[in-house]
Amino acid sequence: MSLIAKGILQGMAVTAKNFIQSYYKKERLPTVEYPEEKSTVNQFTRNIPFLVYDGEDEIEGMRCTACKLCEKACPPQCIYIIKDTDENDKPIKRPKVFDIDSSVCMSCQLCVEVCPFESIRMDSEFELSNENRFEGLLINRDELLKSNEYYHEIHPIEAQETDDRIAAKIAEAETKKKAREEKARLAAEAKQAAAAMKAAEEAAAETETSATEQAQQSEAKAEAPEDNPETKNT
Amino acid sequence: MPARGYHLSKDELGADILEVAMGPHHPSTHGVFRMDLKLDGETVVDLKPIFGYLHRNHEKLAEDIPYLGCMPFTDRLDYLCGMTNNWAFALSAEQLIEIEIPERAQYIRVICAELTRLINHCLLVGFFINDLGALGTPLLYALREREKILDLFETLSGARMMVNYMRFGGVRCDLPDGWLQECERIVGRFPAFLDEYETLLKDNEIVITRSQNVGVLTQEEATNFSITGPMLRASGVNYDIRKVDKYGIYDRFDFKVPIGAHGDCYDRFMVRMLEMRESIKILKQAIADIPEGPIMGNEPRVFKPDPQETYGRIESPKGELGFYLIADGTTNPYRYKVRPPSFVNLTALRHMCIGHKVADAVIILGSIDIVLGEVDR
Amino acid sequence: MTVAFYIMAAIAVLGAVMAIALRNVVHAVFSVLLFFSALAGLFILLLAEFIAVVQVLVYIGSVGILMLFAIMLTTKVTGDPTRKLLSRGWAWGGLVSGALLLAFLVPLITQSKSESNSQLSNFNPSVKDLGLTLMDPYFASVGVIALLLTAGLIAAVVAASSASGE
Amino acid sequence: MNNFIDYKLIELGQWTVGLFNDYPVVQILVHLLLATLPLTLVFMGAFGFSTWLERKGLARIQNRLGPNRVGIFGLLQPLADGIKMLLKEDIVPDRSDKLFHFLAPVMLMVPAFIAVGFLPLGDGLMALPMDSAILFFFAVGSLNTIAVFMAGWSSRNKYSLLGGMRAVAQMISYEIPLVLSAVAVIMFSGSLNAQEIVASQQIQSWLASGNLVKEFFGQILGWHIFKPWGFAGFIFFFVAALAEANRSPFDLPEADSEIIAGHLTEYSGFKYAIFFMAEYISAFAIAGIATTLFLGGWSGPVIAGLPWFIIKMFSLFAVMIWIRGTLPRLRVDQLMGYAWKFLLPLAILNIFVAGFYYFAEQQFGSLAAFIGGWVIGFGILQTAAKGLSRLNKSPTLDGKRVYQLVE
Amino acid sequence: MSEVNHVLVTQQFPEVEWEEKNSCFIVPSEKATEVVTWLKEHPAFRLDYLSCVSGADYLDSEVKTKEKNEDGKMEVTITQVPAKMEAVYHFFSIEKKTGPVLLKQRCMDRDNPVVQSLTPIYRGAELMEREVYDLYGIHFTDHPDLRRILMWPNFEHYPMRKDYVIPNDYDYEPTPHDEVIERARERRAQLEGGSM
Repeated sequence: MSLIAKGILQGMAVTAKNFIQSYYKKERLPTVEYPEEKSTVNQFTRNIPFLVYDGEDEIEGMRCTACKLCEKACPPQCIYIIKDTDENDKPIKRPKVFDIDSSVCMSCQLCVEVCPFESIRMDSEFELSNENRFEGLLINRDELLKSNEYYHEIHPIEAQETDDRIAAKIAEAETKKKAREEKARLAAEAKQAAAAMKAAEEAAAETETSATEQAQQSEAKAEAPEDNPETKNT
Repeated sequence: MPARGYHLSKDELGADILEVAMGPHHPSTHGVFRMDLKLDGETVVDLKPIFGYLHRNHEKLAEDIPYLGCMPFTDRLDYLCGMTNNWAFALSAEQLIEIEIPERAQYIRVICAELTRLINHCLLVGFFINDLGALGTPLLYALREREKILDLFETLSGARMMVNYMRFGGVRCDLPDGWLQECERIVGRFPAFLDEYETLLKDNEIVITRSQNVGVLTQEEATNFSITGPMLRASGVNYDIRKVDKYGIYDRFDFKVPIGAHGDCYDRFMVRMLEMRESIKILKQAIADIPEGPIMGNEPRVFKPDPQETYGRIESPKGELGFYLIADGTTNPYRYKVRPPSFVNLTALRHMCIGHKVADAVIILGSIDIVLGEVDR
Repeated sequence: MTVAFYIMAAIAVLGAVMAIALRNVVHAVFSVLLFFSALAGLFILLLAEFIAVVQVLVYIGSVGILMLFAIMLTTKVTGDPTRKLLSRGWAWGGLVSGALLLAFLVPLITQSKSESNSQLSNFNPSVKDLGLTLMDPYFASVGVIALLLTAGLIAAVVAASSASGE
Repeated sequence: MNNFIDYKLIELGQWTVGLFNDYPVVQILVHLLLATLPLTLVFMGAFGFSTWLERKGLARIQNRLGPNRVGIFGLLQPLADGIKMLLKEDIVPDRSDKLFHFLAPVMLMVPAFIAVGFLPLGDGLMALPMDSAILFFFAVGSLNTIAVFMAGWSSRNKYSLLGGMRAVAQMISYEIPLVLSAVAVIMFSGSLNAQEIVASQQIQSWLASGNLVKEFFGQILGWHIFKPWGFAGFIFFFVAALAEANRSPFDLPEADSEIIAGHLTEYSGFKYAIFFMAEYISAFAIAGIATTLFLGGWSGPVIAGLPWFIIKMFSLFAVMIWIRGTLPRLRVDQLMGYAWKFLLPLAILNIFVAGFYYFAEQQFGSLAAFIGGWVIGFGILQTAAKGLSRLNKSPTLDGKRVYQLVE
Repeated sequence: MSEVNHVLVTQQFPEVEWEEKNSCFIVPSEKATEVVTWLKEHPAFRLDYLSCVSGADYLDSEVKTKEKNEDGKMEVTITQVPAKMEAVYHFFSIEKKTGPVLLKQRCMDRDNPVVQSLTPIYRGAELMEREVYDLYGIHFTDHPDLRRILMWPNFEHYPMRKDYVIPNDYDYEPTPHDEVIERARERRAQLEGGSM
C-alpha cells in the first residue's frame, strides 16, 4: 500500500460523483416521498381480488354465479362462498356470501385464471390497512363488488380484452340459440305440413303419404347438426 | 494463514472460551439464522449453525395442493429470485407430462432468468460489502438498479417479487408492448453501472486486505461439500448447469463462464461481478432475436401426470436449484422435494470459519449468499 | 489556592485507600487512576504544567491501561468475599506503620522554612528551557534512561514472542 | 479586515470582566466562565449541526434525501433526536456494574470538552492558553480510552466486552503515530504553544510588506501541508485521528455488522446521546488540532481568525463523513499491524526528513529546500512505504488477479 | 436422462438391483458405502458430486394395473405394495458432466428405519441427511452429529410422514371457514377447561 492509496481514492471519487450528481440528476435520486407524491401504480399491478358487476345495480349485474371453482383452486383457501337461495329456497346462480380473507390472500391470481365467467379480477388498490386485526381484514361481498367502469379505469387493456371475450361469448350463444330456434321452427313446420297434407288427402291412398312423412323427418334431423362445444380457451 | 481447525477447550492464557450466539436477530446474518460461535479472544474456535427459525414446511404444504397451486409458493422459496424458482418448478413438472414449449416462451424465460441473475448478484455484492462495514453505500446503489428491473417485472407479471409468472408449457401472459424496448434500455445502461461499481470496490485496498485469503475452499473440498453456483466456480471448478444440462435454449447463446483460482471471499465477489457481465451479453442476444408467436403450449385441461418420479434442476443465481417430484397419478404431487442451493452451500460454513476472526466469519457467511426463505423452506 | 490543594489531597488519599480496600479488582484499578488524576491536579496547582501533562499522559494514559489489560487476563475479577479483609494482626501492623509515618513526617513539616512561595512564582519554566536544560547539563542521564527503556522494550518483545511460539 | 472578529470578541470579553471590577472573587469566576461557557455552547451547537450534516451528507452520497421532515431541510432533526433521546427509557442491565455503567459516558465527555479548550480558535482566542497546549491535548486524548473500556467492561455483555477490548487496543496503538506525526511540526515551529505554531505558518515578512497580493498569499503559502514532510505528516495524522475518534475505516469498537454496537450495546436513552456527543466533539477537537498543526490554524487570506478556523474544521469533518460513506472496515489484527508496522516507522522517518529539510533550508534557502525536499523527501517516504508493505506481505501487492472466462 | 449403463454395477455388486421404471439402483444399507466409493472411483462413472438427498415415505397401497387381455376387455389387477421408507440420493459427475444417477436405500419397517449415512464420503450430505432424519425419522448410522435441524429440539413426531396428524393448535383466526372457527372454539373451550 503506497503512501497514497489509489484504490481508496478512486472509490471516494465515485461517491463524490454520486453526491454531486444527486443534486441535479433525476436518475441519481429516485426517492418518491410517499404520502405527498404517490408513485403511479402501473396498470398491470395486482393485489387483493375484487368482483366485477355490469350495469348499475350491484346484485343484478354481478357476473359471479357462485360456481366455487375459485374456492377450490385457491392455494391458501382464503375464499368462502355460500350459494344464494330465493324465497322458496330454490338455489339461484348468485353468491349470498362471498368472503375473501385479505390477511391470508397472497394475490397469486390463480382464481382469475380459473374463473369461467370473468367475474373475479385483481385490484391494484394497496392501501388496505385498518385497525381491527380480525374482522377488519375479512372483506365481504359488498366491499368486493366494483363496477366494470372501475375495472376499465385501473386495468384498461385487460378490461377491454375481457369485454371482447364476453361479447364474443354472447354472440356465440346468440348464434347457437338462433340455430336451435331455427331447428325447432323447421321441425314445427314439418309437423304442420305433414298434418295439413294428412287432413287434405285423408281419404287418399294411405301408403304414399306415410312414405313422404318419413323422408321429411330424417332430412330434418340431418339438417340441424349438433355443433360440438368449442374448446375452452384461456 | 491461521492454523486450520485447531480445537482448544481453554486457550493458552487460561482465559475460558467465550461463547457468543450470533443470534437470529443480528444485523449481518441475512435473515433469521443463528451461529453459536466459540471464541478464543477474537478467533473462532467452533461454529454451530442453527436453522429452522423460518421453517414453514413448504414440502408438506405442497402435498395437498394441485401442481399449479404449488407455483405461487415457489416464489416464497428464494424471495429475491422469483422467476428462476418458477422456472425450476415448471421445468421439472414439464418432464412429468409431454408438453412442447413455444419458442417465444423459451426466450421470455431466458430473459427473465438473466434479469433475476442481475438483481441477485448486484444485491449480493452490496450485502457482502455491507458486511465488510461500508455502511450501505454500495448496497443502496445496487438497490437503485434493482428498482428498475423490479418495475419491469411488475409490468410483466403484476408483482415485483412474488411473480407467479411461469406455467407448465410456457408463461402466463405475453410481453406488454414497449416492454422489450424498456428492457433493452435498462440492460444497455447496466454495464455503465457495473463499471462504476467496480471502480468503487474492486481494487479498494481495504476490501482486498479484508477479503483475500479469507474462507478459502479448494477444488476438492468444494466438490466434496456439494457446493454449487458462483462459490464452486470461484474455487476453480468449471461447472455451470446452463452449460452442462443445456436446459431451455441456453445452447443458442454464446456466453462464457468466469472461473476463479483461489476460492476465497474476494474471488466469489469477483466471479459474481463477471457473471453479471455475461448475463448482459445473453440478454442482449435474447432481446435481439426473440420471435413472435404463441406463449403457451397445448396445456392439458387438468394436470394429472401418471405415476413416475423426476428431478429437474436449473442454474439459479445462488447455485443448483432442483425439484424432485414423485407423481402418483392424482392431481397433487405425492412427494415434492426442493434442493435449495444456499442450504447445501452452508455445510462448508463451519469448515471455512474455524481459525478465522469474528469479522471474517461474518464476511464468509456474506460471501456464501444465503436467503433464509430457501434455507429453512 | 490552599482550598484547592486540600481538595486535591483529599481525593488523592481517598483514591489510594480505596485502591487497597475494594474487593473488585477493576474498581481498585479505577481508584488508582483517580489517585493519579488527583496527583496531576496537584502538579497543576504547583504551576508545573509539563509534569502534570506527563503525569496524565504516561500514568493515566498507559500505565493505567496496562493494569486494566493485566486484569483482563486474570480469571477471578471479584475478590472472594469469604476472606476477611482485616486479618487478625491488623491492630499491631497499623500501630507500627502509624508510628513510622509520624517519625518521618513531623520533623519534615516543622523544619521546612515556611517562607512564602515567592521563589516559586517567578520560576515558571517554559517547555523550551526545560528541553534545553535536559539536553545540555543532564544529557548523560537522559541517555542512560533511554537505554534502560529500550532494553525493557526489547525484553518485553522477546518474552512475548517466545511465549506464543510464533 | 484580518482578525477583526477575534479582536471584537476579546474586547467583549474584557468588557464583561470589567463589569465586576468591584467584586474580585466574582471576577475570577466570571473570567473562568468566559473561558469555558461559550466554548461548550458553541461546540454543543456544532455537534447538533454536524449530526445533521452527517446524515444529509451520507444520504446524498447514497442517492437518497436524508432528513427533511423536521424543520426546513430537516435542520431541526438534531433537536428532535435530542428530545427523543431524553424521552427514551434508560435501561441498565441488572448484572452490570451500576456505578461504572453510569460513569463511562461522563468519563468520555470530560476529556472531549477539555480537549476542545486547547484549540486556537482565533488570534488570542484560546480558552486555556497554556505553554504546552498541544501536549496537553494528546494527554487528555488518551483519557477516553479508559472511558470506552469502562463502558465495555461494565455492561457485562459479550459483545460490549469484545468492543471494549478492541477499542483499548486500537486507541493505544494509534496514539503513538498521532503524536509522532505532530512532533515533526512542533520541531519546525519550535514551540508547543498553539498560537506560536499558527504564527510559524504565516510568512511574517510577506505579511508586513503591505502589498495586497503578498499579504494574501502570505497567509496561505506558509502552511505546513505544502511542505513534503508536512503533507506526509498530515496523511499520517489524519489516518491516526480517524482511528483515535473511532471514525469510519477504524470504527471497530462499535462495528455494527460484527458486534452489534460494541461498547455501546447496553446503553440507551440519554447516556447513548452523551456517548454520541462525546465522540463527535472529540472528532471535532482532533480536526481542530489537525488544522492548527498542518493547515495554518486560523490564518487565512481575507477573513483571518475565527471564520477560517471554523471553515477548515468543518471541511475536515466533511472529509471524515465522506470517508465514512465510502470505506469498509479493517479487521482488528490488520488494524494493529497497520499501526505498528506501517504508520509508526513512517512517522519516525518523517521526523528525519523534516530534520534534513530544516538544515537544507538553513543551507540552500527555502526555495531550493522546497523543491529538493519534495523530490527527495517524498521519494524516500514513498519507497519506504512500498518497502514496508512488501515487508508486511500485504496482499494488495500481489497484483491484479486474472479470471479466465471458460467456455 | 443420460443412459446409465447399470449392467456394470449389477455385475460388480450382485445384491444391488436396478429398477427400470425410475432408472435407479436399490442398494441394501450395509453395502451402501462400498458401492458409493466404487462408483466414485470407477472411470465410467466418477460420481464426485452428490446433488440431493431426500426422503420418501410410502404407506401400504394397492396398485391397480389395467391390461388388455386377449379378448380386448380391460382387466384390472390389484397388486399389494408393502409400506416402505426410502432415502434417495442423486449423484452427478462434475468431471464427465453426466446426468443424474439415482441411488435408493430402502428399509421396509416404518417404525424404526435405519439407513447407512454417506457423510463420511460426501461431506455435503451432512445437513441434507439431518433434514431427512428430522422430517422423516430415518436414522442414519455413523453420521457425525445426527440431530434435528429444522424443528425445535424437543419436537417428538416426524412431520413429513404420510401418517402424521396435524395437531389441533388453532388459535382464533379470522378465516371465514366454519370448521376452522369450530376447531378454534373447541380448543379454546379445552384450554379454559384445562386452565380452570
